[in-house]
Amino acid sequence: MSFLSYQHFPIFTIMLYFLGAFLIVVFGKAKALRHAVAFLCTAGPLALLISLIGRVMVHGEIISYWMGNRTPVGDYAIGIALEVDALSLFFGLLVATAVFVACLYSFRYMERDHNVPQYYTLYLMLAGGVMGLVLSGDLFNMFIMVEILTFAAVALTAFRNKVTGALEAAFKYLVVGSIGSTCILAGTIILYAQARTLNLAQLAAVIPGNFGVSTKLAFALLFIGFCTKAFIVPFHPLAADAHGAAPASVSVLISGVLTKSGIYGIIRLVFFLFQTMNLGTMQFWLVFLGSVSMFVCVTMALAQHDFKRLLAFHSISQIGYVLTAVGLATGLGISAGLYHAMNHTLFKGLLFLAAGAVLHETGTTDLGKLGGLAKKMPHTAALFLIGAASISGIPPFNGFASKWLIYQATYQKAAETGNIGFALVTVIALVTSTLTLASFVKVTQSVFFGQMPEECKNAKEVPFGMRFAMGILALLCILTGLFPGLVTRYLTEPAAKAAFAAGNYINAMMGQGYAERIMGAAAPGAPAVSFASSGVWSPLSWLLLLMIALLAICVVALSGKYDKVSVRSSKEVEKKYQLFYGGETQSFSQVGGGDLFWGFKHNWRHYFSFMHDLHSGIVNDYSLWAVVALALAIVYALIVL
Amino acid sequence: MLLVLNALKYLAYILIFPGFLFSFLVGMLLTGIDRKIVARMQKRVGPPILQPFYDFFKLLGKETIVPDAANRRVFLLAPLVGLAGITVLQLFIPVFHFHVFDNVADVIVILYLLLIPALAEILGAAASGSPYAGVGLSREMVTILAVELPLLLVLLAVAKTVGSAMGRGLVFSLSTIVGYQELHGSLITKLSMIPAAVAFLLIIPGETGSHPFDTAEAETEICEGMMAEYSGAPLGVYKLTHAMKIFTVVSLFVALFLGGIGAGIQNLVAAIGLSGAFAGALSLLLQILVLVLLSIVLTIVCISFVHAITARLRIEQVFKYYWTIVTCFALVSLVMAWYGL
Amino acid sequence: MFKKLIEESTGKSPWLFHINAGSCNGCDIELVAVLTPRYDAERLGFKLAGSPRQADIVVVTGPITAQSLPRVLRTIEQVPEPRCIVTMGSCPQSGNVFRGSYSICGPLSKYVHVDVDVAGCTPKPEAVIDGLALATKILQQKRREMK
Amino acid sequence: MITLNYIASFFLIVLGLYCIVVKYDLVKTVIGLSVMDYGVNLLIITIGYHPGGTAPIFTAGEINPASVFVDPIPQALTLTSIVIGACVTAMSLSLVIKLREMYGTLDTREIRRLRG
Repeated sequence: MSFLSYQHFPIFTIMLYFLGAFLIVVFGKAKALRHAVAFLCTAGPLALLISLIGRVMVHGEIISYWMGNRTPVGDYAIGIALEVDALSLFFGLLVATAVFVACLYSFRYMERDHNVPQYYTLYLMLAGGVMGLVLSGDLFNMFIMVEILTFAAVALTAFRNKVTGALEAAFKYLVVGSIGSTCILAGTIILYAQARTLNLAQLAAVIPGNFGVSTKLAFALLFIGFCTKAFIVPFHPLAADAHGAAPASVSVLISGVLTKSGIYGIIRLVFFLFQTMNLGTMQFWLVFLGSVSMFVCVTMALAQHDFKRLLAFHSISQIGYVLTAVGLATGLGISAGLYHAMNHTLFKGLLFLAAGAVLHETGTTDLGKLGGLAKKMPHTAALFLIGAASISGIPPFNGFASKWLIYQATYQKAAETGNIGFALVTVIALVTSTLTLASFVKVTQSVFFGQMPEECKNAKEVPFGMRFAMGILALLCILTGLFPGLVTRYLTEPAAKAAFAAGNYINAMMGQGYAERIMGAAAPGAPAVSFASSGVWSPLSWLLLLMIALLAICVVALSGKYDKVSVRSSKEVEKKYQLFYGGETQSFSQVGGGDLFWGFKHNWRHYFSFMHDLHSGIVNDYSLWAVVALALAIVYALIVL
Repeated sequence: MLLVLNALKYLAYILIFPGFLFSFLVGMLLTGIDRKIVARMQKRVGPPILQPFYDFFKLLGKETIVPDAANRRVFLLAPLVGLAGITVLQLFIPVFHFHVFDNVADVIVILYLLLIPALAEILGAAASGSPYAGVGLSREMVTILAVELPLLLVLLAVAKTVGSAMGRGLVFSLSTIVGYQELHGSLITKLSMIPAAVAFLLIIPGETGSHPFDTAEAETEICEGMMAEYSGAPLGVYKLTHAMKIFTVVSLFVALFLGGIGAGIQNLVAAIGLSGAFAGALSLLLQILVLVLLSIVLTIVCISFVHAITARLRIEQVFKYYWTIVTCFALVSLVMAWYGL
Repeated sequence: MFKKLIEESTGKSPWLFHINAGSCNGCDIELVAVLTPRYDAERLGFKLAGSPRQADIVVVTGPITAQSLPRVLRTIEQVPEPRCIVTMGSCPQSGNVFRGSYSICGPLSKYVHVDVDVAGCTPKPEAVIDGLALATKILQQKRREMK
Repeated sequence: MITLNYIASFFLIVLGLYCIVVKYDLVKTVIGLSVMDYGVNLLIITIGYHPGGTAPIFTAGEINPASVFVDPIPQALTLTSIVIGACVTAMSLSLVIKLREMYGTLDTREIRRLRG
């Protein structure tokens, strides 16, 4: 195995991040050097992982790597392993992309802060933690990486500790996050007691089929632990607090990457380690949790009046989509869920960066204090609109492509199982999507359009570096929306297939034939997975039509044969070009975010006030939710599994 | 050469039939008939049926004022995007047997494409900076929220009914749904689809923003709401988009529930003993004629009658109405379809 | 290419915007009466618009009080070209019974060019329709003169 | 004897959780976190324990889960876990100090600017 062989790439990927973190501590005082190191250490892993796409995604190879070449001895894994199958690589690519783009963004974004070297150190630690988590083939290492990323995320949340709520958010996150981490540790160790191994592949071969009481307990603990990391519903207030207070580039990571690591953990847990996904109740619980997450969080988002906090609630709502789709346990479902996970990283990253740009220029993200920024920041506004259209699922952007697959998957599942409950999930998903649209209409109106308050008059377009980073994400949003066929073929479907092929995963790690030997006839190989959907959607031809139509209409409109009256606009204040105020002089009057959608909120007022009281902001309450969720999970595991 | 011919063909589809020109004419006609019928119901003479055309062309000749507070580019581009969106959407809705595209979009996509004109309007309104427009767009969004749920349930019920009848589980493709009806008769003849059809009929005025549900454009309380700052040609484009949207929604109803009529027309043409290209043209012509007639009837029933006998609702009443009564109808239909009634 | 069509249409679809400049409401009621079944001005294409941006004809009633004057002028200014200004009732032109009051700034023609004046206190609906029809003619003329 | 260890570790974890949920004092919350952590550490070390086992020094040929020596892996894990636990405590205490400076209180019921 040569030193530069592709088998080394996963470990290089993880090490580059940590190496970068270390180098910045040492050499970070010089700005140029710092930026160079940060750039190289985020671009490098991305390049390394992209170079693996051909092997892993297309040819279905699974890379297993034993640290120090300590391969299993006598069917017994003693070394520490990294294992990269299509699923790991898929999440790894998401992580690397988000980290790279957010890093480009932070070069200019973090300029005005103090202690910038520490920021980059923590940032790279966070990136390395998540990357280590998704590429690891060892349960205890997963725990270590979870701790590293939680720590880095907490520290980064509190990084701007003068911002209202930053410390508070960090503390709440630390407490509930620690409960989650402790659950993961306890679950890991109980599994170890049962199987005397920590290797994922070996555990996956030994555990399924022999569930004792302790194994079931371990399942519940691990499940809740990863739910904490994904911020699924009882844990969602933490995400909202943390995203809202952290610098925008960190919010991108927390929302786009950290939540994905939780989802990754859940997938590994239910599809590989315990292989419980064939149980109807397990599917029901995942879909239920996902649906509740998406609906509760989107309604919470509608009630927010802070730009970033609103986006944070939407993150969890979108994660709910992912979990729902994954919980269907059909090929189409998982493929759709992973597609949406990818899209979420892209568009939510874009939206957070746009929010960061607004914060950078105006110093606030309060929806009530902003307005009319599209005039001062046209590029940011356009990029934000792309992100907003994506997340609201407006065709032809990427959010629509994946949501459309999710609708198909849920409804198809309903038709296959004859269970009308899954049809209800389709309905919830679609209504949630419309509510998402509503809340982004709210942001658009109250931040970028409408009238400009005096305080925002000094805003100007953000530096090119920041726009460039946003532009990359916007471009990816459009491309992944226009070519859903390519995305599913080369990225999500291989990953979805890998989720079913636990047998291959075990064999790649433990040697050919191991899975069959240990698990007997039950060894799940690589079953034929169907990705057929019952609908049709070809975004490219639709877009082409729209373009032609728009062009034709514009040509007619501009030919101007019928309309000699020119469109005039004058710079001096003239009565004619003032807004119509019933005859009064124009004065500042903005329909703010809180005033919108009264007709909706009024009908749901009891629900909204109930939810508002529930999210009390007291850390004890959130911990209590965590404990209750843990208790429920344990009861479920003991009774059903 | 073939490519050029094809391109010309598609351009003709987009610009003439069933795209822009056709839906422009029919939509305007429907609006005119609507105004006339409302006037007659109020014992007035009413405007001429061509009045919407006059309004449209007059608006083209007016000055367009862009307020200083407005975001110029979005303000002027939004109406055009909305118009292009509705034009393209029109291509996806089959005219009985005739459909331009087979596999470009299904009913869920159409559900979303129906949003685009409304969204363009919302963007334009937000860009105008007027507080009246702000209130208007808030109401428009709530109306969208209100209508979306029952409409979606109706579409799911149809997808399930056709799917289980064809033994394929689900069918989302609109042309397949119409094709199924040509073979087995219109869906409205099925017991389980009657509540869905009723729900859709109740949705039509909400989706097109006509009278009891036109809170978003209440001219007396919020100065035309979203269009408070629009004048001249862009306003005309908006009026046109509205008119076309009426036709789109109504013909969507025809495609979903009355698709079986197309087969009847073809049989009729065949019964006369015609064949060949002439028969095809004649049958297409008849189909278009029937579609226009059906649209007129539906417009009168769903929009004009309702307009003449109701007063404008408050926005929270609109929301409540759609999420309770209409949703119930659609839900009944979905459950019946689910259990194969 | 639509020039002719537009000119033709301008005469057939005049939209009204109504400004009350301190009127006693008599004229306002009467303007609404014009749109009721008995007189039905809609058959000529008349329609009340909600915003001055969409109007062609501005109908001013009332004696132009000092408070209302700047508002009236601003609103008229915000109506896009071609536009017509119609004063309804005697007040906007002569001040009627309010004439000489310290708070009356009329007549309106001191400030803007008034195209049609429908006199009477209040004018009959027939007279109003006649005046509006005349304004429509003027409107069409103005459109023709705009290039 | 070993059972007592398991009971004790379970008791410690529950005690820690109880402390986090019920006590409205930031410092006590941190103490709860630590106690929970110690409970887990005790659990880990108990799992690796073999009654009468010797020190885990062996060569590759002798690996066998049933060998009569104490399992070394949990000890390594405990070490890591203790380090992490110390980090959690340090980090949370530093946050507590900052919070006290900013809010002037240690009562969790008053540290709730982010809510709703």
